[in-house]
Amino acid sequence: MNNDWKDRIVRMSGAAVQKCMRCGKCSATCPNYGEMEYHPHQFVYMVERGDTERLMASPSIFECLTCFACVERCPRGVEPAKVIEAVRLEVIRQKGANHLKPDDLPAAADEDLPGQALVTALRKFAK
Amino acid sequence: MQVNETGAFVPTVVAFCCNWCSYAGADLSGTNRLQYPSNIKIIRVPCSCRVNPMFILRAFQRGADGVILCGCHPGDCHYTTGNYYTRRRMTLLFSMLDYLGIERERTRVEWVSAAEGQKFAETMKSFAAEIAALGPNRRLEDLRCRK
Amino acid sequence: MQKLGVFVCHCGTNIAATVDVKAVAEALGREPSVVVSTDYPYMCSESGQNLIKDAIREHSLDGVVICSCSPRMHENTFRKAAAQAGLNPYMVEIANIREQCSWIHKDREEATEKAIVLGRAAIAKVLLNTPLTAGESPVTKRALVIGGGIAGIQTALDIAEAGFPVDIVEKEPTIGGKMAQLDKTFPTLDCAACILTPKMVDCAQNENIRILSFSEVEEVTGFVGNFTAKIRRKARYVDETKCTGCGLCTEKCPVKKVPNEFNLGMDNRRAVYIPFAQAVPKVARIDPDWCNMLKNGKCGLCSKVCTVGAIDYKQTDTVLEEHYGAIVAATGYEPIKVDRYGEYAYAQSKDVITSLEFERLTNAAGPTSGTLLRPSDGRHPHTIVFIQCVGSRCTPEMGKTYCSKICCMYTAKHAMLTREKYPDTDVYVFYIDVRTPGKNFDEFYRRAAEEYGVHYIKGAVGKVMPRADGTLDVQASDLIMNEQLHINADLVVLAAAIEPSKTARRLATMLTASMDTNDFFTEAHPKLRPVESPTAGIFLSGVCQGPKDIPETVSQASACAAKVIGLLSKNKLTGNPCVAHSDEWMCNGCSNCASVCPYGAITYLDKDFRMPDRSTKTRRVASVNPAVCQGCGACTVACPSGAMDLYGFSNSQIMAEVDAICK
Amino acid sequence: MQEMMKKRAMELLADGTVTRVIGWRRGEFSYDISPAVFEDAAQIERDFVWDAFCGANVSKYLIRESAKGRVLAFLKPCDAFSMNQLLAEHRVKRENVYLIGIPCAGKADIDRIKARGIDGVTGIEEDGEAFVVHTIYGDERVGRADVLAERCLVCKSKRHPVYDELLGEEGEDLPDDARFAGVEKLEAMTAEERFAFWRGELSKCIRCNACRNVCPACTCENCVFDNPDSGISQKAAADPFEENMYHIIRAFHVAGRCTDCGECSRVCPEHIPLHLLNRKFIKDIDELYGTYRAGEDDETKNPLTSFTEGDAEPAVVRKRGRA
Amino acid sequence: MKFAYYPGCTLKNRAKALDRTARETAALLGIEFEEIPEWQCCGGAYTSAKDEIATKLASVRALAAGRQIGDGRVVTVCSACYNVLKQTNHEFAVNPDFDFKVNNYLKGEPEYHGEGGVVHYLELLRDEVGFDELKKRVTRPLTGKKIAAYYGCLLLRPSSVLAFDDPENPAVMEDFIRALGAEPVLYSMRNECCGGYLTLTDRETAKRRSAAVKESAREMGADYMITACPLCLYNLTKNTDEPIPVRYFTEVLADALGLGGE
Repeated sequence: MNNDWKDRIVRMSGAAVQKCMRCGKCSATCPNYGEMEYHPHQFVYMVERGDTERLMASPSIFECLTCFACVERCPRGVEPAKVIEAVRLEVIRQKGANHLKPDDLPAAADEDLPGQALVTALRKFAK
Repeated sequence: MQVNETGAFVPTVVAFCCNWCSYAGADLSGTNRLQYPSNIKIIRVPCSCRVNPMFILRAFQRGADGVILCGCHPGDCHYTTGNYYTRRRMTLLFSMLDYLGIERERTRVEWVSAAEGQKFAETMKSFAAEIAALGPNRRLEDLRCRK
Repeated sequence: MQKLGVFVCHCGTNIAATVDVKAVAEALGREPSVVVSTDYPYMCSESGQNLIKDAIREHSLDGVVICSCSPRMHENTFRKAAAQAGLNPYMVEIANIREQCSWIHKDREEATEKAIVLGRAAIAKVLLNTPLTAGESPVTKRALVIGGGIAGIQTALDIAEAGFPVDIVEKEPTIGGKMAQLDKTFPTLDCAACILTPKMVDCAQNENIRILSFSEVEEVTGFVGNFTAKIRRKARYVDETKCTGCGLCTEKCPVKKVPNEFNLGMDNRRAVYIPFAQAVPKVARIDPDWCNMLKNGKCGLCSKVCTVGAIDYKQTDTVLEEHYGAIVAATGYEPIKVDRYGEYAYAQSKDVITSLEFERLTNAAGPTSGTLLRPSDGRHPHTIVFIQCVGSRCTPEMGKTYCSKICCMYTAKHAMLTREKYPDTDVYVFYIDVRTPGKNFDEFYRRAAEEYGVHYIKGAVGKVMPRADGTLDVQASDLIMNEQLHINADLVVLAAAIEPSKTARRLATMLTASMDTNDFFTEAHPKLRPVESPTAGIFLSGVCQGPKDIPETVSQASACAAKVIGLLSKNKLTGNPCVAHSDEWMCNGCSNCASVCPYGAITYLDKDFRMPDRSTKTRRVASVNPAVCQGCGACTVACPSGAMDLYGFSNSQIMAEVDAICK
Repeated sequence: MQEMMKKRAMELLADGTVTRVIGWRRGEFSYDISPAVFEDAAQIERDFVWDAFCGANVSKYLIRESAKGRVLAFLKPCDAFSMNQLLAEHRVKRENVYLIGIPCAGKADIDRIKARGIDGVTGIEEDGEAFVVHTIYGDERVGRADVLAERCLVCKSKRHPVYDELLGEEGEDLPDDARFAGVEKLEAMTAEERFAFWRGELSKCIRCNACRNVCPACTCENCVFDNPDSGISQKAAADPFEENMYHIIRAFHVAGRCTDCGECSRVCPEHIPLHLLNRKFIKDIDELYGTYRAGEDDETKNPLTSFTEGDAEPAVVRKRGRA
Repeated sequence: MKFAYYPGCTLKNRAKALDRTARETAALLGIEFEEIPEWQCCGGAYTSAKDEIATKLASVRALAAGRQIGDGRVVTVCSACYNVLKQTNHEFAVNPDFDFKVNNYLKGEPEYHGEGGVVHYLELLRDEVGFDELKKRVTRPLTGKKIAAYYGCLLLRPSSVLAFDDPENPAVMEDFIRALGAEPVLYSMRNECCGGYLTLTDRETAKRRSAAVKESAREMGADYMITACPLCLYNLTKNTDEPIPVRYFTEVLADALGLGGE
């Protein structure tokens, strides 16, 4: 249990992990569930348990689309997407931990890709 | 003015408690053996709305250093609405005392349910400490009543 | 000079270990007016009480102070003891030196000193006590039951059986309530109609019961034992006394497309109709929103075919005024609207239904005559998904914060019955928890899973997506398998949360009964007085107090009846004498007191006063009805002139306590 | 206006609508004017006055007079608010009073006139934005704002919330911006300063009870301070506590009922600004529970006998302003 | 009617059609767009973390500049800009700490405390112009066309902040389609994610998401789809093989109002 870490995530996200009643509606709703090692309800639970290392090391945190469907439908107002965002920020704020680097961009982008996508992806995945 | 064996000021604090919630809450802190200072003395009233501003002034007159009024949480009043009136009356009374320059920390209203023994004890501890820090009531006492 | 006795209890070591009881008795014995002051190991024991009684007699005491445990514990014990010794019981005061002294302090000197101060305060108060006698008021031996569902029916039957007349007021044209709409009942699977309708008939036939259907309570005044209610009997345009319920009018009515509320709008009824075959009273009603005659004066067919002349297009509402000794709230529940949970596509697809709709779809008297068919195309569904906790256990923003309690069991019933009748159907139940506390409940649920092969999946449904082929793509999580599922379903059933009837809040205001934030009536005590409202004379039956299934509702309904019978069997009620009273000579008649009284206990009268100069002056003055007043004291502070005071907690008594404490 | 009022009063007496009239009568000095009851046309002709010294609020007199039969009263807007509050509290029977609303442009404060060195005053007349003060030494012209009573400078309304008929034009409510300036000034002080201020003021109190006797809200049959059973009865304040007690309780008793007519301060022989206590309650009520004007109508509930579930907690006092 | 107009970066390059048709149709409907001077990129995504302040300053500056114009509300056409600006503005109302820190950053610039507002062009069409009025202005009705509206995430969620429409069962674009004389196609995936920015790091996901959305629209018989978001349009066109065309809602609006060729 890493309570400092948990407190920081909770503070940063403003999300109420302790309100979770483990119904699994976030995971039922998640459009990118299939690409994840850990799923939204597990994110919430792992943060509540203070299970730091495994979650921060998991590529799952970069699979969230921030589509907010889980936030919208959660019956307990837990806001899983905000939890995930806080965890992700916690990771990429570490030195050299950017998930997406500007050098990667030319390969990933094509001429029609809107600038919006580049800005958003960098904001989400890089410091 | 009371002082203890070390010479520190021991304030006199009067607590008005409604019979249904706060008095029961006080009983519960007793049942749970939760300590709070002995200089707090409780007066039982049927409802917080029974407390007339006169009683509070009277307590200060006779040498009380602090007066606290406890009732059921708003919405939980045994008599349905009593504490809502209390809330308005006391807000205005406290504001008036403050306006007259009486230290506003000397009066307080807290909502304590019958289940909140812990809260009762904590509230009493913090209130007594606050009053002790303020020192004796000099601005609203009746000099003739001084011992 | 009054003579007081002081009795200090050791409570074994509970008090004596921390408080020097002898010193307390001694110190209080030196107070003026105290003629006897003593201590004893257990004052509440028989010998302790005898000690008090003997002292009262021996010293002709005028008042007694007992330094002991909380008055909430033994005030009544000591008051009774005093009364037995001939002392007015309200001449007893308790100094709480256990809960509020010995138990919360460790320092013996400090605790002893405080005990003495508390004793002095009690002495100061008791010196100003006055002997009080509780007032009496008569009891009207008739009960009013508001709501004619199973709760109201059971309560009314029990009260009537005990020999008291009862009126049932039901807002719908028939009694029966929600239970009449159910198909089978868990956990025994009896048919709801088979066990309910005989009770409905019993109500109709019991000479102590009067059913006021299609009626609403409009105003309630009075107090325990003496209520007056105004009941609006809504116009049904059919003379109840003449209609035989033959149904000819319904058959001939040309307006055929009226959504049938009994079947939740899944089929149609006529503009003149009897809600269902076993309705009680079995009397037709004309729906003025649909009837051509009432809307534009064109038709009149029903009147022509009625052989007894019961149709009355000119009927108007009437208001009935009746007196009651007790009032029972049995207003029941409604399922919440599920449209707001758009992810379940209730508004988008006809094949997403609520559990109550499912009941009607499987009921022989329902829109499909009991064959389970999809509302969209009338075909047999082969895959059915049940979704639990729709709107229950949510944050207040998202729905109801409580568990609706009945859904787990009725869903097990639905799933089991479906599998039994249609073994080729796949049935999935998505649950967060399966909650089955109740006799034979868990066994019932296990049977659904084990014997009937219902697929129970721990997880939630995220979204129901109607597809072009008419099926429903149910996207869900399986938390045990840790996977996301897609089930291609034909029918989705939502276990909608239940909420108190919308009529309840208005009623609570009329009855001055309290409610919680969810609009459930509050009971006088959650454990020890579960069927009474805190307002005397108001009783609670069924779901209006909190979610309940049928067995629980019936138990509570009978318990409620027992309480009502207990009240109605009394000829007179003894009140709490610690009530407000107004000094007429000081009263200004300003009405401030009445405006804060939660019980309506204060009235005003113009009274003639003989003035010192022998003239007569007429003044408006307040008068407190001691039977209604509950003694909160709100009025005493609202009164600017100090005319209003409270027996038992008078201004002077409280100030005497203040003085004693601050001395 | 005075003549119109006299004429109307005599008419109503003559046709039997009323049997008595409440108006104002001059005392020993021209500015010493008090409410008076007139029973016939001759008395009215002789004694009835209406001028800028007629500041006294007549509403309270109706409690006693209306009990004796139908009575006519002339009400300034101030008086009409008080009157309406008395009606709401059933202290006066509406059918026993005939109310004529009269306009008021503000009343002169004789102390402020004297402070300007004007002596030997024999009368006053309104002249546009000025007063012409007649004295034994001749006439003096003074600016209205220079001699108006404080309460009139911050007048809350020129409207009559109740009347049977109006003489002259009906006025309107006026903005409240200046009315609470005095209260705000005190609020801005430290607790020490406030305490010192009020000690200085209240210690002047001689317990003459003038404030209580003139107050149209203080109409108790028997005041708690006169009632030996109340436990707080006092004949005279014996020490600072009792000075405080009397004025706090009096202000509290009229809280939510006080129409801010300012009579208490006007009659105080020690010039204690008692209206500052009442206005504090009015200001708090306005801020905490929404603007409320006692006497505005007889339906709105007194803020002290009503509530909302979301009311501020008493702790709000601790959070406000300076300690 | 004059409004502050915030085009956003994508409308200045890849989504020029969206910008152009928005301005043209607005002008035709009597709405004046005044472009906010010297606006900067909104940031593309709103970071929900409470301690992210600097990343929101560009949005704050746009909001602050916009409050001077018209009734103080900033109009956006792009869903992402709408989402970011509106969430940023909302934070002022609920988070005094945010207000305090932002204004510390803004030292030297005018203070901003959330007094401005944000409105989407679709909301203007619904609430200011009115769909009944719009219907009257249509010169080339899209009769017979079955159009699937794609909302995606950014217009709708979080609904407690955006309050744009019912997040599960929205109606504004369907009503818009009806006003243009076409028939709206209801399909379940209209408020599900297209894959968004994941196209950069996990193109396969973006492909799967977009395919599912289009498949759902095709199944319900859509002739073409409309959207308000350049990234949605990109994903739905570049990341699927499904041939159904996807257009900006402003383009079809321009068509129906008789602007441009065809």
